[in-house]
Amino acid sequence: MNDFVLQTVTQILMPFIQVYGIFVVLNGHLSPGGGFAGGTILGASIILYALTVDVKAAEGIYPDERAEMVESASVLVFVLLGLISLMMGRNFLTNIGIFPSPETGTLLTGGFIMPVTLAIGAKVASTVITLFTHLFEEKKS
Amino acid sequence: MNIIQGLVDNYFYFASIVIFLIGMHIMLTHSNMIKKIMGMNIMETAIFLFVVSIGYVDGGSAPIVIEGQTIRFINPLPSALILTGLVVGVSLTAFALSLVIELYKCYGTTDSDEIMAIRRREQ
Amino acid sequence: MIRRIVATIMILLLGTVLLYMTSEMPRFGDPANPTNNELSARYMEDVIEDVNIPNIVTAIITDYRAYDTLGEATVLFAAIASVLAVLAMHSDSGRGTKLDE
Amino acid sequence: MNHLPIVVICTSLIGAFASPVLGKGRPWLPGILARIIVPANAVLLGILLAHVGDVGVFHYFVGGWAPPWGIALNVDYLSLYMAMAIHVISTIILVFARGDLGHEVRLDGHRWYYTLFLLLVAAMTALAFSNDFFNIFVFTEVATIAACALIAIKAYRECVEASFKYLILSTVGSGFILLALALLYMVTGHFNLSLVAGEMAAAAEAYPMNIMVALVLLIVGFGVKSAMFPLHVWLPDAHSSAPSPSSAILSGLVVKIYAVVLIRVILTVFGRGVLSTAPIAEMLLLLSSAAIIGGSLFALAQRDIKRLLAYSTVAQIGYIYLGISLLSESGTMGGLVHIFNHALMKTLLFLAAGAMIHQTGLRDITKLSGIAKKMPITMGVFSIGALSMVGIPGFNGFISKMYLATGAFEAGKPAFIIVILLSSLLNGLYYLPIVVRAFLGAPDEGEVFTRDRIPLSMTIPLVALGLACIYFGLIPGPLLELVRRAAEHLILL
Repeated sequence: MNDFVLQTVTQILMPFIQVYGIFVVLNGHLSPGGGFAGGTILGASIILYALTVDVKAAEGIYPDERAEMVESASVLVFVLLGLISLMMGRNFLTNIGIFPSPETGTLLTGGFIMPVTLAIGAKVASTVITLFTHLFEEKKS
Repeated sequence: MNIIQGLVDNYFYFASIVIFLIGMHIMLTHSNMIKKIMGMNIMETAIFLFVVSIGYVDGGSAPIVIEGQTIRFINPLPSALILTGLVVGVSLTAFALSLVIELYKCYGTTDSDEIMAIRRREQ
Repeated sequence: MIRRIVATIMILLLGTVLLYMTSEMPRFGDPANPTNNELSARYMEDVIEDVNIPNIVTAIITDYRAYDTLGEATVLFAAIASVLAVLAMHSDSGRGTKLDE
Repeated sequence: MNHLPIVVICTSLIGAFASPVLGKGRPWLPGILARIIVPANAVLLGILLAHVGDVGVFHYFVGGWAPPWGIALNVDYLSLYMAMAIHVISTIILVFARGDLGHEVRLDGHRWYYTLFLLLVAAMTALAFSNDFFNIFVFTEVATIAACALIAIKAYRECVEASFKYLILSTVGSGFILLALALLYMVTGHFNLSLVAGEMAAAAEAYPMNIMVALVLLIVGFGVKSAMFPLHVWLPDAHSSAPSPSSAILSGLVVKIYAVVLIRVILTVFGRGVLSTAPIAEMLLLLSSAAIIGGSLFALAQRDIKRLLAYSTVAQIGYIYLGISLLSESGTMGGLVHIFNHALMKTLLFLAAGAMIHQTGLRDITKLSGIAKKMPITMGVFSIGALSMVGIPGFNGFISKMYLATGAFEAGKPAFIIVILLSSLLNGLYYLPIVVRAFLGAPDEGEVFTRDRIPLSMTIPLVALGLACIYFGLIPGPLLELVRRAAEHLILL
C-alpha cells in the first residue's frame, strides 16, 4: 500500500503503540491487562507496519531466526521458573518470592508473576507477528 | 410459561446458545473452507460468551482489588479461563488457515466440494 | 441440498434441547448461584495475602492456575510449530501429488 | 519422588521447546534428543510406579495450591498405566522413525517433526495425569494440534486434506467439550474432577438437564476425537495418509488417550447414579458393537494396507468402549488391557506396513504376494500382529478378548460374546489373506526391489514389538495386575 499519509501516521504511531504494549505487559498484575493483551498490542504494531508499509520491511524488523529463538526461549523461561521452585523443594510452579517483598500495588510485587508475564508477553507478540507474516505472504524458506 | 420466563431471565445464555447454533450451522452446511473456519470461530466465541456470563454477578465490578474498599466482584475464574480459551481459539484458527493455504496451492480452490470433485476426476 | 436440510434439522433439534436447558439453568447473575462458592470467594478475599497483587484475574492465570497457562503457552508453541512446519514442508519443488510413487 | 509426574511432562516439553533451535542446521540432533528423553522418562515412570506401590496413590498439587484453588494431578494406577504405555510405545516408534522418517519427511522438516512428536507425548502424558477439567481441555488442544500437524507435515496433498478434515471435526469436538465443562461448572461450581464428583448428586437433583446435556456433549466431543463409531469419518484418511511413525502413534495411542479421559470422566465424575437415570451405558454398548462389526466390514473392503489398518482401529476402539460400558470388573479390565495390547499390535502392524512401503513402495495388498521371500523378518512380525489381532491363543490379543468375553458373561449380557466371536472371524477374513498371500504367493516377476534389507533401526523395533506381543500373550500376569488395580479404582467409584 503506497499511501503517504497512512505510512507516515503509522510510523508516528508505532512507538506509542509499542510503549503502551510494554506498559500493559509490565502492569499486568496491577491493572487490567497482562501478558496476552500486552503481547497482542506489541504484535499489532508490527502488523500495522507490515500492512501499511511493507511485509518484507516488517520481516526485516523481526526476522524469522530471532522469532524462533524468542518462541523457544520464552516458553523455556516459563518451564524453568517452574523447575526452580521444584529445586527449592516446593511444588512445580509454586510462586516463589524473587524480589524482596515490597508493599502491595507496586511493580515488583507478586513473586515470579512479573517474569512469567514478561515471558508470555514476548511469546504472544512473537507468535502474532510470525503467524501474520507467514500467513500473509507465504515465503520461500 | 416457565420456559419463556427462564429464557428471559437467562437472556445472556439464550443469546450465546443461539450464536453457538449459528456457528455450528455454518460449519456443517458450507463447503467453503474459509467459511467453515469462520463458523468455527463464531461457535467458539459463543462458548466464550457463555462461560464469561456464568461468572457474572448482579452489580459486580471488574475483579481488581482496590485498597480499603469492599465492593462486590464478578466471579473471576471464568474470565481467567476464557483468556486461555481465546489463545486456544487463535491457535486453532491459525493452523486451520495454514492448511487452507496449502490446499489452495494444491487444488486452486478453497471449496471442499470442488476438491472432492477434482479428486474423483483424477481417480 | 439434502445435507443442508439434514444439518438444519439436526441443529434445530439440538437447539431445542439446549434452549430448554437454558430455561432451567441457575438464574443469570444471581449471587446465590452454585458458582459463587468458597472457590471464587477465596480468590476475591485472600488474593492480597496469597499472591500480593490486586488483579485477581492475573493472579489466577499466573499463580493459582499457572499450569493451565503453561499449557496455553504450549498450545501457542504447538500452533506456531505446526504452521511453520506445514508451510515450510510444502513450500517449493519436491512436492508429490500422489501417494503411490 | 512425588514430583516425578511433572518432571516427566516437563522434560518432554523442554525437549520440544528446544528442538527447533537446536535442530537448525543440525537436523539429526532433535531426533537424538527425543530418543534420549522419552526412554529416560519411561524409566522415571517405572520408578514412580514402584514409589506408588510403596506409598499408595496420591494427588500432586501444581503450584502448591490444593484443590479447589489449584490444579491437581491424579497419580493413580490408571494414569500410570497410560503414561507407561505412552512412553514405551513412543520409544519404539522413535527408534523406528530414525530409519523411516528420511523417506517420508524432508530433512529440514525433521526438527519440526520431533518437536511435534514430543509435544504430543507431553500432552498425552499430561492428559493421563490430569485431574482438572480445564486442564484436560487445554492439553486436549495441544494434542489435537500436534496430531494434525504430524499428518500434514508429509508433503502430499492427501495428507493436508485429511489433516484439515481431522482438525475441523476435532474443533467441533473441542467446542462441545468446553461447553460441557462450562455446564458442569455452572451447576457444581468446581473444575476439579473429584470435587465435581462430590457435588454431582446434589446437582443432578437440582439441574438434571444440565448434567445430562453435559454428559452427552462430553461423549460426543471425546467420541469425535477418539473415533467412536459413527463419528470416525476422519480416521481412515488421517491415519492412512500420515507418515508411518505418525500413523503408529495416532492409531496406537492418541485415539486411546481420549477414550481413557472419557472413561475416567464418565465413571468417576458422573458415576453410576447418573448413568442409571438414562440408558447411556446401553447406548455405548450398541455403538461399540456397531463399531466392532462395521469397522471390520469396512476393513474387509479395503485394498490399501494402511487404510485397512485404519479401519481396523475403528473396530478396536469399539472393543475398548465395549469393555468399559459393560460396567463389570472383567469387562473394564478387558477394555483397559486392550488399550495396551492394541497399541502394541497396531503399532507393530503400522510399522511393518511402513517398512514394506519403505522397501517396495507398494500399498496395495493384492500386489504384496510373495513379499515374505524378500522381507522375511518384517512379514514374520506382521504375521504375529495379524494372528494377535484375530485372537489366537498364545498372543496378547487373546488375553483382552478373553477378559471381554468374561466381562460380558459377568454383566449378564452374553449376546456380546457373539459380537466378539463374529469380529474375530471378520479379523481373520481380512488379515489372514495378506499373510497367506505373502508367504505362499509367487512374487510378481516385474517387481524390482531396490533395497534388499531395511535398516537395523527399523528391524529392531519390529522384532521387539513382535516379541512383546508373544510375551504379553504367554505371561500376562504383571500387566494384568497393574490393569486390575486401575480397573478397581474405576469400578469402585
